Amino acid sequence: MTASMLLNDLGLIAPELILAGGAMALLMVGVFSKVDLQAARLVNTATMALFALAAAAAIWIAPDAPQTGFGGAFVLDALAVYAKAVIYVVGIAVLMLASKFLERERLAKFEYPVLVTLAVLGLSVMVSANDLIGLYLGLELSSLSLYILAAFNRDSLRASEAGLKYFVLGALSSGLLLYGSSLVYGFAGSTNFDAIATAAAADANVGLIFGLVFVISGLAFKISAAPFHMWTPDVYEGAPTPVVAFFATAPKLAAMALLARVLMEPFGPMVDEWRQVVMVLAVLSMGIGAFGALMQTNIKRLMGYSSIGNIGYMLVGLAAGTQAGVWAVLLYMTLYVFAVVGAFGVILSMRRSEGMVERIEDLSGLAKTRPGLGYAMTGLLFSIGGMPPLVGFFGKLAVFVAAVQAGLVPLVIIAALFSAVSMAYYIKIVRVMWFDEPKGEFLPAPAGVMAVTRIAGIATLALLPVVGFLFARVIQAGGALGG
Amino acid sequence: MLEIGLGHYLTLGAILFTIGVFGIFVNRKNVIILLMSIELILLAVNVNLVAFSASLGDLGGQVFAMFILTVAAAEAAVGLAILVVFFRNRGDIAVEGVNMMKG
Amino acid sequence: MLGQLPILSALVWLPALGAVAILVLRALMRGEDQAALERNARGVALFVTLFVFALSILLVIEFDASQAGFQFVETIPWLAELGIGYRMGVDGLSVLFVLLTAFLMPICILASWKLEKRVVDYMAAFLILETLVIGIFCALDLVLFYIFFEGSLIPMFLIIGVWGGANRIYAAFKFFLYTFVGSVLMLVAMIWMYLDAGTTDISVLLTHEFARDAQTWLWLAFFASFAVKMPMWPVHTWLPDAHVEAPTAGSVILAGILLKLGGYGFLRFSLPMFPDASAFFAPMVMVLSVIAIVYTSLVAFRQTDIKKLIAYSSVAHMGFVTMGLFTMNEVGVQGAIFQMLSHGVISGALFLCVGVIYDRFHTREIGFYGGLVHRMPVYAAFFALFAMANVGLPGTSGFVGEIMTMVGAFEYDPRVAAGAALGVIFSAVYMLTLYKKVVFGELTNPRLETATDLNVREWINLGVLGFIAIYLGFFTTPITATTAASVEALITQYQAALAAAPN
Amino acid sequence: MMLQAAAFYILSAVAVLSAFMVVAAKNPVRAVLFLILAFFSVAGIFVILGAEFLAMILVIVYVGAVAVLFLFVVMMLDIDFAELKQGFLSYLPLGGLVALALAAMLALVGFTWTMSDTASGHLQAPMPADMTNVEALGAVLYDQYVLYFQLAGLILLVAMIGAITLTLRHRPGVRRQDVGKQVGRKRAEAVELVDVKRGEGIG
Amino acid sequence: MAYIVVFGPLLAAIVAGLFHRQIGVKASMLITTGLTILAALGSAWLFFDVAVGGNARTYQLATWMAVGSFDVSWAIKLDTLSAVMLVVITSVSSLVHVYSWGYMAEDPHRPRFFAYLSLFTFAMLSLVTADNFLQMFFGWEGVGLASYLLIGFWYKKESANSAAIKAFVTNRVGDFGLALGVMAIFFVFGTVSFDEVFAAAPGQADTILTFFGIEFAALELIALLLFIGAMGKSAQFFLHVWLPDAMEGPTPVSALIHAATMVTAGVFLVCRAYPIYEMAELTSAFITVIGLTTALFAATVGLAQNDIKRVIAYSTCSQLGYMFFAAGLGLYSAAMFHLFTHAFFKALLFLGAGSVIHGLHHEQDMRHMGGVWKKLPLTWGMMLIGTLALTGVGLPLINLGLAGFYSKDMILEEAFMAGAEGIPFGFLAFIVGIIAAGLTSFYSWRLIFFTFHGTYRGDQKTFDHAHESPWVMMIPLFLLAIGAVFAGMVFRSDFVGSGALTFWGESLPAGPYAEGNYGPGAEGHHPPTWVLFAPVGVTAIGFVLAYWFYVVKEGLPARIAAQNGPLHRFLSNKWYFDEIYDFVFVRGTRALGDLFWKGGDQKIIDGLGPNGVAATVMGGARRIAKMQTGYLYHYAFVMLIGVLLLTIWLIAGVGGQ
Repeated sequence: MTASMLLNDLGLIAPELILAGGAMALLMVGVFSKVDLQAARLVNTATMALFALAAAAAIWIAPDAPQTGFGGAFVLDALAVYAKAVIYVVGIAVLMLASKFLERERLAKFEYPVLVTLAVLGLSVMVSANDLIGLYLGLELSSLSLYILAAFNRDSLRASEAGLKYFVLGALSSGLLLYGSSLVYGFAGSTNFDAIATAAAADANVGLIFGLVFVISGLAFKISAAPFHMWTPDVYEGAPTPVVAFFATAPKLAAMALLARVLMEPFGPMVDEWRQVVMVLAVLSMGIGAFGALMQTNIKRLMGYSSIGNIGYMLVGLAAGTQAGVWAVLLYMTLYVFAVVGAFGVILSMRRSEGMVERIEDLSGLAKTRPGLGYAMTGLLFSIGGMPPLVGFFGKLAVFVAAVQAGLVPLVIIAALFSAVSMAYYIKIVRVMWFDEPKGEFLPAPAGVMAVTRIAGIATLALLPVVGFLFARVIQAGGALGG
Repeated sequence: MLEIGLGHYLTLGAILFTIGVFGIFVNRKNVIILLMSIELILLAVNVNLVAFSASLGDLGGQVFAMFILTVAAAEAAVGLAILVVFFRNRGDIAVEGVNMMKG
Repeated sequence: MLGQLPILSALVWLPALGAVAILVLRALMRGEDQAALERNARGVALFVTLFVFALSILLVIEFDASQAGFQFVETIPWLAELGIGYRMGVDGLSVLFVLLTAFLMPICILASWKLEKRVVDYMAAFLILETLVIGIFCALDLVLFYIFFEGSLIPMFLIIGVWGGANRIYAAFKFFLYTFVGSVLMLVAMIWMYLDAGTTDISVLLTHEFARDAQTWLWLAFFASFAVKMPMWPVHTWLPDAHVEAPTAGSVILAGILLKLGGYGFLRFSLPMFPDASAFFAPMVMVLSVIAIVYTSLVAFRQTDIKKLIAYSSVAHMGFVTMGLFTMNEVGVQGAIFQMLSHGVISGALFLCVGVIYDRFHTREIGFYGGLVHRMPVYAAFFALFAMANVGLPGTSGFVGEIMTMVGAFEYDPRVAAGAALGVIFSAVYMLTLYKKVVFGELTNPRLETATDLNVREWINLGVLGFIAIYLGFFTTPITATTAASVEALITQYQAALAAAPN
Repeated sequence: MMLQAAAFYILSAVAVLSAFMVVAAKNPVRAVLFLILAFFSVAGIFVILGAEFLAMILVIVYVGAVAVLFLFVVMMLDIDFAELKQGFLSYLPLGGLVALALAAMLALVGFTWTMSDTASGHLQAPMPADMTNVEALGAVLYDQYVLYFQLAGLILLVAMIGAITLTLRHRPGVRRQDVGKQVGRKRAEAVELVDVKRGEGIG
Repeated sequence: MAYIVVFGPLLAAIVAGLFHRQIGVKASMLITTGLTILAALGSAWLFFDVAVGGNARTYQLATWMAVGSFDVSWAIKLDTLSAVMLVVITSVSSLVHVYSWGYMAEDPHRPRFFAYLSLFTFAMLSLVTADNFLQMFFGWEGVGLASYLLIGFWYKKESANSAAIKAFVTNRVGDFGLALGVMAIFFVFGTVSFDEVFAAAPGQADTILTFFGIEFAALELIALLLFIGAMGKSAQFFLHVWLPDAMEGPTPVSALIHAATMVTAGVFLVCRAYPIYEMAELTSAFITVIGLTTALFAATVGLAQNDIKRVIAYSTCSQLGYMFFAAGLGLYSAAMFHLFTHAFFKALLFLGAGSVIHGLHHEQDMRHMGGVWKKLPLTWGMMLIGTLALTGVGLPLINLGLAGFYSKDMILEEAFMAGAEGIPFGFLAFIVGIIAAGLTSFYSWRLIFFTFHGTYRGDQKTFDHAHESPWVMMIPLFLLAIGAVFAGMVFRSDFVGSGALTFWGESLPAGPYAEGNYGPGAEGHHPPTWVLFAPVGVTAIGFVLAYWFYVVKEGLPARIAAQNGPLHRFLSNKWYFDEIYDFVFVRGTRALGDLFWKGGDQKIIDGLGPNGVAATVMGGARRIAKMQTGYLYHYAFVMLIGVLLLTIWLIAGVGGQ
């Protein structure tokens, strides 16, 4: 590797470099500052700036044609750029949601933003991975950070239980992923995606199919698709809310982008095989998501089930195995992620004088007592549910279009019916907010939370006229795969 | 049988993997055993990778295995840290006790 | 002159703007006098709806009834990547529904004038509903249509749930989920159509020929949605619950407009786009329609709740609509459209009538009332008028729709017409019994002693509706002439498609 | 050949048995020790396979660090072992069934293994003939895999941060020595002169 | 003029109905009465212009419905038939208006009452002046509405309300047929205009229409369906049940609606549509049978009724039966003639009865009357004239008698001749008609004797205060009495006699007499003399029997009634029609409604549909939530099993292909 090559390669990982360097620098800042709270605030703010910078860098370096670096291990294409940009922006929003909450919960440590940065860095690597090793390392970098974040409230039994469950199951899923990777490596003779694609196109044997299933399973865990979803409700419930807000968004997007890449690129030739798997995952996820959420009383837990269900819809699009499917998934994911951030903003606003509350019934009469919050949450929930005219509908529409185009009409019909079931619990929350009488009022939310909530809430409708812009972006991004 | 080929190594890997899997859901006593089971799974993966590496004449598998070892160490550290935190909160680490959240 | 102005967009989005204005107003007036805020909200809502009504009159005046195609077409690129566009336009089939919506809205606002619970939200919900409903009738793009169509569930859900009666939550959920299930299947069908035809432009889809076997499935999917919306037997049970629990104005909108969406959907999609399937399924629709007419009339007869009774009667009257539509002859289809419009006026008025006494006594139990005529003679007169219109007495608009659909149905199959005519008998039974029990008789309930007759607002509302119900009963051409060209074109196309079919 | 085969079988048997004992052992301390044994056996197998460096790492890093860490935690967490002994068997049949099925399938895969025809065509880092294993690994690690190498470093950093964040406690009851503070102390801070009036004491 | 005649009452109804509070009670009454009288004068003028002057014409007013070939307009069709109806309607109506000034003097809701009366008049007028079936249907239902309003005018009375609903609904049953008939007409002819339909009717003789799997001759079916409408409106057998109950309404209403006008609409319909009926032999025979059944049935029931108005109501029913079997036999002009005369004497009887009721402070039960002729001499006189006219007293051969004599006897004669000509049921009609005539005489005289003669059986106080009605009530009686006496005499030749051909013009066949099939000009085609005497003879027998029972042996009938023999019970319970209908239709409907509602909607549709699905979904939700046990090893287990199954599935199943 020559120096100029290295320089070129380094150019490709500019956002990652920014994040890594920034994370370490901020770590030092935190370690050597005297006052914990101030350090936390400072690092927090600086991290947001870091994300902004990384996002700018990601967009700045966006290449016209896909470029690979580090011997084909790292790829920068439209998909990667798009996913990174979204992830960084989500990172900013999530940090905005977190800061005051952590302070109130006496969790304000500078490690928090640093860990978020490192997690984001891992996600960033994931979406650019073009090699099984890169995939694994990126995944682990983000996962380890997330395990820690899940248990970040270390004095809380629930948080530590959440962390423990997440960790054990995550490690298990890593094991599955690795086992699959080893089989794939053994078959293809390389961990590089392009090489795997060539091998898979030439011929496939049982071992490769095993590898495929195991790899999908490992990734399915990350996006919490059933039956690898079991951690989701518990972790959503137990982990600190801002952490969950992060869990529910950026990692999902990165893992989904990664899954799309893995399925479309190295395993692209085996679409008939993996489509079966993805369809099963999709149906199970939609079912579990729809039914599991119905009985929930904890709003975070419900969001967990909701995310399982929504992943199911995305998998419907992915099952199409086409570019249209990929960009539909990206569109869905993007709209979902922003709505979820907003929804967690609302959950983070659920603070009474006696502390944070998170039962659904605590939202009673929200539309009356806090109309802004109530309207925002209504819009967000309907958007997450894919209900027109809210913008989330387009995700569902695109996914269904892709699947129908691929001839998966029965799957789409199943999805449509499940969406009706899942609509039931969204309107259950809407009902609590609108129909029920208020049972006490929330304290005013911090400005950052307010801003995120309002912006996300308004966006569910306001994006409607300009959603075409988003379409153009995701189509471009989806075009990177499965040429 | 005397000719030790790839199949033998892969079978060893398979058995180790299975024992690891078995350990995870048979074990209700102690979360640490779970972590060790996971280490066994990773060990199985490493056996596979190294076997393939040797069979292919390619270093990539060994590099992969090395990274897995590294990450596994990190993972163990984090996992044990979380376990310690959990233990501090709860006072024991019986797997059956880890079910505050369900439903 | 108006051709250049985006009058449809104005019609659609003005109410939404009004809603936004009201909500912004609330944000601005936080902490100030709430009574003033509510006054303003009411005022804005009334002003906007009246303005939109005026605009819709203008639309109808400018509308060229001799043309069968779409008019006032607006096309704005929107999701160009997918061929989805913001396409608006009206033809003879839809323009009058726009008018009906715009007409009923100010009446609803007026009918809710004395509402005290969460006025701002209420007015905003109605304005948004108006946007969505007018949008449904104007949309010329599948996706746009679907967005408006589904979107209308949300405000209605809130209206029933927040301002409804005791069992409102069950009703709201039933309403929402029932209709939602129906529509998602339609969505799948729409996607299929889009992929088959390569566009979501309704005007193009109308000329697209779908394969015969595909038509069957598409038709069924659309049917799932529209039949629930209508509602047709046996998927009608959400309606009585929704009606009973909804606030007065909600019932008016529900019966007056939302029920028409199903019929409009049949006209816009099922019949012209899937002619073969429509012809194939027409016998089934006829049977269901007749069952709806007879069955629900009998059920209506046994109700003890005024609104429930009227709701069931709505189901029966919608049976005439489906029956008329699927005769696919001119009289039948025109009659169906007429029936929809007329039912919009009459059932709206009936719910207003119920609202009048509900406002005073807060019960809808038939048994509670009796002898109202002693205290409320004017009310009794109006109620009688609308009851008779509902019964389909000649000289009211109710008759025209019924007779025309039945004449059409007779041509289709005399048995269908006979079944429907049987329903006409039953309608007299339940309506007159209701009227007798509520209005006539001795005034035995002491709580009714204090009843006061209509106030000016109620008088205006009922008066206007009554005038229309009678006027349309005598002179039907204002409606039939507007729709004639489009209906003729529809039927011509339909017959041509059937003739072209292999067997 | 014979030797290789014998070594393989012996090492494999030990590895499998000790792995099983890891899962089956009632005492976690013994489980950790069995784990170490398993690691050693596999390290031996690595040697057979010609991956000397990995074998070393396995022993040094894994046995030396990870397993000891486990042992440490096992010891540190004061666990009542008696309580943890029940309930081993209830999932045995089902678990055993699943495990057997899995093992059978995977073994089947192993014995029927064929490589892709294209595999030899794009090896990532063909083993150079003229280098030792360590040398060769080093050569690719710092060139081709430098990005991953750095990432691995970051992962270790995360682990470090995590371990510290989660477990480090500044206990309020524990007094720590702060030399700078001790040295920097002024007289005025330490000593106060008070005039005490008679009969009142210091109040 | 036609506009004034038709729309005058409407205007009056609107003004009085909507603005009576503004203009006051008196003004409302004045306007309605005035405009109706004006309409009466106008229709008299029109009668002479159209019927006598032969000046038939149609005014097209506006389009009602125009959808393709379904083109219906509002029109005023004036021909002899409608002109006759106009005269009957407006004259009786205006007399009833006047009468009501007195009869309703104490009622606080007079304006409303007068508005209803005028509304009714308008509806009836629009019915008879329709130039197409649909407008006729408009009027048809309109009179139904007005009659509903009028019967239920005393809305406080539960029985009045029920009767009103019964009337409306029973009428609707008939309208069901009528509406289907109109649809069938449009289906067959492509138009609903009278002129076009009638012109095309002969051409459609062979058209076949399939209805419920049965093939009908189109015209027979149409005729039958239309007749079902007529049955409802004219209270024919099976659909007669509403008419007696309708006596719950104020008496002037009974006179107007249930004697003179509305109930005759059915006869008018059959006459108006005679070109169809002439082509429909089977249906005509059916009409004959229904008509004569009604005539006999109502007459028998009339024997055993105690309510003075009900007796007259059954009498009306019976007389309508005469008209129908006449029409069924093709004797349209005779039917119309009887309709015309009947209007006068039946209105007279009703108004007379009203006068009695008024005089006796709203006592209607004849068992509480008796011997009041001295107190109410004028009324008694008028009733006597009415009865004589109804029973058809007159001298055959020299042709001198009261109105009923001419018309009823003409029907019977012609029926006999029709029978002789071989028209189905002609003889039967004649025989039944004779029997019914005897019964008519008996119950009519029973009424007179029971009410006015013998000893008073009611409350003495009422008797003391009994008084003759005011002049405003008596004058209409006088006028009607004049009609009852002379209408037959004067118009006989025009309606059914030699002048009929020119009189009816195009609108009706003039009848066998006028066409010279029998009578003075037709050699050998005379009804036997005994036929001419038979009606008068049975009438006399009826009188004698009534006299015997109710004057000579006063009290005997009461004892007979007290014994409650099965025949009496059968008759006084009106052949148990109400009970059967109540059981079959009312309860049946209720039971069916309940079944559909509670069984169909709630149990089956909701139970299996939304609620069932919801329950299933919630059950599934609970199960899924239960699967989330919270145990780590369960979670791992699920994951591993998942992988395993996916792999197996892919290897062995779908993916393997």
